[in-house]
Amino acid sequence: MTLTDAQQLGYINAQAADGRVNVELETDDGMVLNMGPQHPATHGTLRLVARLDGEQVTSADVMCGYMHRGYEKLCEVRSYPQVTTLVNRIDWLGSFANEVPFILAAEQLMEVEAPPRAQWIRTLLFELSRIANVSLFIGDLALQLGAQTPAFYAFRDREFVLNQIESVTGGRFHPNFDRIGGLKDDLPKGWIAETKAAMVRLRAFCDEMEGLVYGNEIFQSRTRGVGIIPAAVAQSYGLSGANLRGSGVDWDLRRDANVGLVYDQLDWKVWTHPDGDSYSRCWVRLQEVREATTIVDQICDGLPSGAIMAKVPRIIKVPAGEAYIATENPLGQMGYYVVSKGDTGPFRVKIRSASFNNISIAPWLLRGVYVPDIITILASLYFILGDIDR
Amino acid sequence: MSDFLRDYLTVGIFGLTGVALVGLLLGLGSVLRPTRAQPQKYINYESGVDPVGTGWGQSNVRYYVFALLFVMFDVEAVFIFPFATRVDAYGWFGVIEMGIFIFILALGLLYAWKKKVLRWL
Amino acid sequence: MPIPKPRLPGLVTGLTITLKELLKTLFPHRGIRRLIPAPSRGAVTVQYPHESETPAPRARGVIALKEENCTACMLCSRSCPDWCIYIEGHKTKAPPRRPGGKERTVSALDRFDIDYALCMYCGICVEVCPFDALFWSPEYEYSEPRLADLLHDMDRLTEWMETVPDFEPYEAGSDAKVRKVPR
Amino acid sequence: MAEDTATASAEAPEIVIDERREELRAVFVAHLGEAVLDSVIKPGDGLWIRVATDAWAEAGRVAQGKADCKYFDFLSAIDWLPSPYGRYEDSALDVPFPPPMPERSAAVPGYAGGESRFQVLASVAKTGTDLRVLLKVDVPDDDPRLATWIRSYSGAAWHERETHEMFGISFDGNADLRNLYLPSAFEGHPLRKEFPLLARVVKPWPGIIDVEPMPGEDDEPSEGEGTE
Amino acid sequence: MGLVESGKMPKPLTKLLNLSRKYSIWAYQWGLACCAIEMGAAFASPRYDVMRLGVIPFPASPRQADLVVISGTVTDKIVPAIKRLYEQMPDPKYVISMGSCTNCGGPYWDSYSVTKGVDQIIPVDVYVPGCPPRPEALLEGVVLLQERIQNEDMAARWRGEQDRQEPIIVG
Amino acid sequence: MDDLFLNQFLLLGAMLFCIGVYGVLARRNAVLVLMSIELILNAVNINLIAFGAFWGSIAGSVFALFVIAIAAAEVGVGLAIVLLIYRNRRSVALDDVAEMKG
Amino acid sequence: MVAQSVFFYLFAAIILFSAVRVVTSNNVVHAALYLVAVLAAVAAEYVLLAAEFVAATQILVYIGAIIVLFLFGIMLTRAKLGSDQDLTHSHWALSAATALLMFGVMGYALVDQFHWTATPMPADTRLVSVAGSNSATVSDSVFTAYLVPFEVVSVLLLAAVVGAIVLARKD
Amino acid sequence: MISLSVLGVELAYWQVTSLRVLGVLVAVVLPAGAFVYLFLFKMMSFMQSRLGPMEAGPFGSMQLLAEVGKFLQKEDIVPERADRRLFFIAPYIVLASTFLLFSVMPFGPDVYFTNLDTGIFLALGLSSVSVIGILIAGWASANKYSLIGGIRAAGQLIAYELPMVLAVVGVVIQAGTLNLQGIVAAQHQGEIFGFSGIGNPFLLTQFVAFGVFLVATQAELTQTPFDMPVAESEIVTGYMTEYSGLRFLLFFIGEFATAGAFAAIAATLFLGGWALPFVSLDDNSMNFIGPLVLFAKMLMVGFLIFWARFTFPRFREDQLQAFAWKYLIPIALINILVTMILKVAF
Ligand code: SF4
Ligand code: SF4
Ligand code: SF4
Repeated sequence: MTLTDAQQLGYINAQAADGRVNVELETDDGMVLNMGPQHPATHGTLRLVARLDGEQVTSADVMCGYMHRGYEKLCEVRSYPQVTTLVNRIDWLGSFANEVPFILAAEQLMEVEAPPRAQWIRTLLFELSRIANVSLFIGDLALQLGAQTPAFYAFRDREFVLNQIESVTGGRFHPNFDRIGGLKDDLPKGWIAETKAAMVRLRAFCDEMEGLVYGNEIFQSRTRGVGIIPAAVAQSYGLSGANLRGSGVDWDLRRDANVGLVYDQLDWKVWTHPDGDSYSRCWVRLQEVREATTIVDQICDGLPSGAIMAKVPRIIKVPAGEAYIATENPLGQMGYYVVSKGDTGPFRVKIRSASFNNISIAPWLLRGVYVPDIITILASLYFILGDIDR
Repeated sequence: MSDFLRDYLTVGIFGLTGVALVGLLLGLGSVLRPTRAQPQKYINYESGVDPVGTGWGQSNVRYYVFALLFVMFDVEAVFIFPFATRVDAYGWFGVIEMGIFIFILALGLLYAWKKKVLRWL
Repeated sequence: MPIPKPRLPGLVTGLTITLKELLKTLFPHRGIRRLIPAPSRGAVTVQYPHESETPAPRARGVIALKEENCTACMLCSRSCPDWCIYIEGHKTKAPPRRPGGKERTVSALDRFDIDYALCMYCGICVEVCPFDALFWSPEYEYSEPRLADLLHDMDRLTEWMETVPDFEPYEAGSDAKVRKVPR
Repeated sequence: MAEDTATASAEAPEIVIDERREELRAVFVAHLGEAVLDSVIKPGDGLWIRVATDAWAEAGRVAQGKADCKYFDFLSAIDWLPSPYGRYEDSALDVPFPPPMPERSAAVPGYAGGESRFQVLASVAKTGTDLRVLLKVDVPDDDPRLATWIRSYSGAAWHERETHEMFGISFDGNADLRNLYLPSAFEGHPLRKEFPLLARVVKPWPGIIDVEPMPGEDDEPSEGEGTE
Repeated sequence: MGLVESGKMPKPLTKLLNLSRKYSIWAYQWGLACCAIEMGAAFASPRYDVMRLGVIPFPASPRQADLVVISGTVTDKIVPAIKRLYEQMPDPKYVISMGSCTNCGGPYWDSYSVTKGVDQIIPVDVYVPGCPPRPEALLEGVVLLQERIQNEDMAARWRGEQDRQEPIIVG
Repeated sequence: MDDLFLNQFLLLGAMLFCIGVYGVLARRNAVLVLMSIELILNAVNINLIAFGAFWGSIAGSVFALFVIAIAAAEVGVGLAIVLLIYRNRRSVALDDVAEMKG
Repeated sequence: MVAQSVFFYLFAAIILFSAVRVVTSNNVVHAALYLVAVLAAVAAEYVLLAAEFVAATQILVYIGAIIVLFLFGIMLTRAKLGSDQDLTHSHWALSAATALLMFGVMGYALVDQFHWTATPMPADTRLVSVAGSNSATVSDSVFTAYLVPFEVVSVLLLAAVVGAIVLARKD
Repeated sequence: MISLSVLGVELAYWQVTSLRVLGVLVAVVLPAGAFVYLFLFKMMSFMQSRLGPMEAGPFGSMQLLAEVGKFLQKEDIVPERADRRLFFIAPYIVLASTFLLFSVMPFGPDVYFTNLDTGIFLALGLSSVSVIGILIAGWASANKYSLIGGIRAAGQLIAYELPMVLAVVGVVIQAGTLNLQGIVAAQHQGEIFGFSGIGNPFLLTQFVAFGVFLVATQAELTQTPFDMPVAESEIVTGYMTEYSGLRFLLFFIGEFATAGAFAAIAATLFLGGWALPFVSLDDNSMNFIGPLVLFAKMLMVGFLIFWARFTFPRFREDQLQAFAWKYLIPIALINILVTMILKVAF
């Protein structure tokens, strides 16, 4: 691997030069506040450079790419099963949800369909990963705003969901459970009862958060009216998920463009909030967790029996064609544009991840806000670095 | 030396105790702690990139206004405190006098409020 | 800019929630023993070095190798996305499996290494192995101070075999068959 | 929904007429006229439209305004050239490095055709529905550059940056085409097919050595079909 | 020159000092990728509660940190920041490398933008395998680190003779 | 020498006063000039208190309090002016703002 | 009284040294800190003179408030880190001469007027009226003899606030 | 003065003084340690349904020793651009100010360090000194986060110093003295509607002032919800960002020792200090029980402080200032007026 090392050294030096780009940003007026890449507020390694006037941001630039791992390129050299396990790691909090659109796209190209039981379990795990993802968001949001305890509660109650995910898929995070044509395995005995118990815990958690965080006057005054995104702007930046619905756009792919999952057979509701501010985004997310728990309950009750795997060849070769499937993932719309040339692996995979679009609005949104609001806004936009940078 | 001064001497000694404690700990630490220079160790921490610019710019004038209001009320407190110990002695006369005093200063706060300097500038 | 209004309810609710949690943790007992503080029982914490939680049987902790079953077919190694299984083998003759059968040509393993420093715990190798030679074990305690020690050789992989749990039965409504772990 | 697609494409795609998508296509045809070079409809699933290179900006405007697809989904590109490295594991043993580039003509475009090696692909959607248009455009081979879309969709800015970084396609009118992901001194455009993944070239594929033939059926009956 | 560095410390005292370092490990909180969430779970989930072991996840600045858990994918772009972070921590400092990505690239071993192992840039004390390692695996790593600290010979450490993997190139 | 003398305090006050005067005259930085004025005011206060103690009168203390109050007001306004100057000229050097005096 | 003398000279030395540094220091923030030293030592001198209330006021208002005001002022006007040669006029010698001359005149007048031996301080300088504490005595005095100045002070402070707000506000 | 006459021995002045120095060390370090261990480690953990330090000593009781031992061995980094001298001085100022605060605290009828007439007034003055240390620390680090943190901290400390001062006035009016012993006595001897059994802890009559004082204390200690100056999600650790090793530990000790000091002041002003109801003030036994009583009351106040800290999110800087100026200060002023009027009327 000597070659790459040489390459790396090159990058490192170049990066040092990049660091110095900062200096150009320094002007006589105002100061430049740099947050990240090592900054607790940025969920890891986002970098935010804000030029300040006092504590007001005059312009902000978001620099990402610190977590860029070259997914789209790697997908081109991997086979379909290998890609499935790789894409787990894009939105690492709701991993299972990452697999689904890719598998669905591949299934569409192969013209196979998963048996009903597999579809139901997929939907079930999809919603579980939504809960795992968004419940952590709530804790993290509170943490960003200075409240420590909710984060601990979030981690505590999230464990119940992770346990369930792990006991069926074998991975707390990265299930690699979806297969073209179905699922890897069926549910273990007793799992459904445990899941329903976990959902009760989660609903209690939502109530707790409502009391501890959302109902808190300090929290409200920090989030209400901060970072307002009008619906039109949200659309033209391609925001999705709660960020879009928090701006009052009533669009949810689970309801409006459901492919391969069983949402159309369930009874649930899409939440929107007209305000478009940070609070409404967070509020919508909380409601979605609640809704997800009821969806899970319904699926647990109505799970059909049968096989979980359709007939597919051992060596998977996907016929040539193009397919684009997007699903409503915890973070927003996630889509895979899969181009196949009839090979064991995809020819090109374009990963449309939600956070990339969601965060691209940040420079627009951060103009004119105050330093503490940067935190609120970034936290309420809710991004995951892997989902931005891929 | 009078008791009075001794009391204050104690205050002084306590201040020195604080300083001595710090000194002692730092002294002890200097015996124990290592020093290992590394190229980037002494660069200012700025989220992992090179520090930008000289380190600060003009912070908000707002803080100054707050500081100013603070000074004003602090001075007020200086007069209120001795008065407070003697409220009984002055009776209604004192209450009215102090009421006026507080009222006038409250006007300053009110002015600041109305001028909206209590918000972000 | 909304001024924070000191309305009490929200703040007070928050305080009661945390207080309740505090009391729940501190005094988990019911009834007469209520007043005895026992945080170790009240907290959800699993005190790791002394006790540890049991991961789900399916948990992907470490890959165990059943050496006898492996035919060095290289399938796992070839489908591993991380290229982290290193296998070498040679052909040898083995006694017939069933008495009276003919002698077979089998591959004996010379080397079977999995580099856990590189492995992404995807399970593809376990899945593709046609001979039931690889199994997941939920063990996770094998941190090392040296990177090279994370390359587990055949012996270590075989040792993990002891920790492989049985497969669980399935939930009602499933028509999948429970497999068995060869021991 | 899934059944719909499956049956539709499995049997006779031309019989199922997807009226909503037909209408949507009609809007584009009406406003872009000749510039709509080709289009494909997968009933119940998708609409692909390929527009002429110089009508790209206009296509964006039509999509945003006339077609009422206000929602910007993504914008990216495709390099239709087959990779010179093949699929590494198949050819890992002795590929010369760097391998010869495949012929330019080896680039076979996908839906809605195309003449160039690179195609830019953008998706816009109509909120509240499952209607989505995938717009494709050829990018000139010699000078990969296109008009920007940021006037129609603000969100396109970052996507164009990404495309520029990954494919080396420039966008006129987008002033900010700095690298988004990679250090600014990074050389090459990773998503072009000729970009090598060096680690794969350097590291020997462990599956290559001493390949054992698949076991005979009589020898190992317990194989079963795939994994469960 | 501190006494400890020069190795002039009496034995029992060294033991005591090691003990105090063992039980007070302030861990810098910085997550890189998925593993960061498991690190977060180890640090912040009541079920694991790393504070029990004396690992205090308070500091947000490397200046107060003793331990950094590099958890997640190390990309070439972040490498300078990691190096700087490490160097800005005051000695004695420890590094735990968590997860396959950090150990040597993991799932992205062939990527053009990922560094193949953090040990190429900073010395690592404990490697925790997994993708992601479960929180208890990280706890095990911490316990292992504590054992090492307990038996550490500081003087040797300063002379650079300790059994500590200095950056190597992983093939 | 066992006793404290009034003169000790007065001379101390005088010295402090003169140092303050020097500061006012010699410093270019407006903030520093304000600080020097504080020195002068403190010198005055020392005198006031010393006289008060000498004559056994509380008036010295009371006046010192008033002086402190006035000093606070003076610094407040003074610094506000300095900030204003700074905002307009990006400098607090006094000869740069000489025209202010005129 | 010996101790008092010792302390007097100690504090006087601090005052004078720090005061000189205030007017000569090349760093504005250092100057402000020296000013703190001056103020604290002056407060100590007040204590020696038994004016404890004024001493406490000195700490509360001067050190706690006015210095903070100064520091804000300094930081808002972007003082440079490190020394700054520009802080003193080039004609500082002239100023020094003036100040020295002034001191000569004053010193002569003082020594002339208040002969050392003729003006020892009273043995107990505590001023305590009926109420039994220095603060109460101050209060009594304010609320009888100095009522008008007291109210005027409030008006003065009001004026200062209004003025400063008008000046400091961005328009 | 002879605060040790309880023991029945006459001690030379230097002996008394050294005892006092020891006493203040205990008074500073013990509450600081207790606060860190009990509240920061244990209570926080329990509130979050976990355990907190457990391995170092039984129930992690040796954790603090380990911390100190560890910090002693940590390298001491001074950033190259920092103003070295000021960088060094800042922790001294902060810690010295804390020690000074304790000098006026009474712990029993004869157990006190000093018995000053200006007691509480001086204490308030001294408490404001630490602002300078913080500002200096922020400035000298030459780090942006530090500077912003320092300025924010200073802005906040002065904004909440006022409500605190003004809240105390109510107590002073009721007690009629600035002397802390006097205030304790006044509470002990006071009566509620003629009932003098439990005295009159000013908590009952000055509950408004107590509320204001508590909120202000919270802010003075930069605890959540007023921890904007050290908001780690924005400005890392504020003015402490560049401090490493021991110097950081000193700030840390300072923070919690100051919490102890303020808790002690609050306990003395509003909860009756070291005095116990039904026990005579002059009872010699109070010299031994008194400190414990005060400590218990401090823990109560500390509990309130940290309870809020672990529950709430933080205010934004402007909200925090507005809260002080628009609510707390007017309330405190009105409280003063009302107290004054009631005092004169009855
Ligand atoms: S689990 Fe995945 S990465 Fe690990 S050895 Fe098996 S196939 Fe390779
Ligand atoms: S696939 Fe199974 S049998 Fe084949 S080499 Fe791997 S472990 Fe052995
Ligand atoms: S090792 Fe696995 S879980 Fe950890 S960061 Fe890498 S991909 Fe994510």
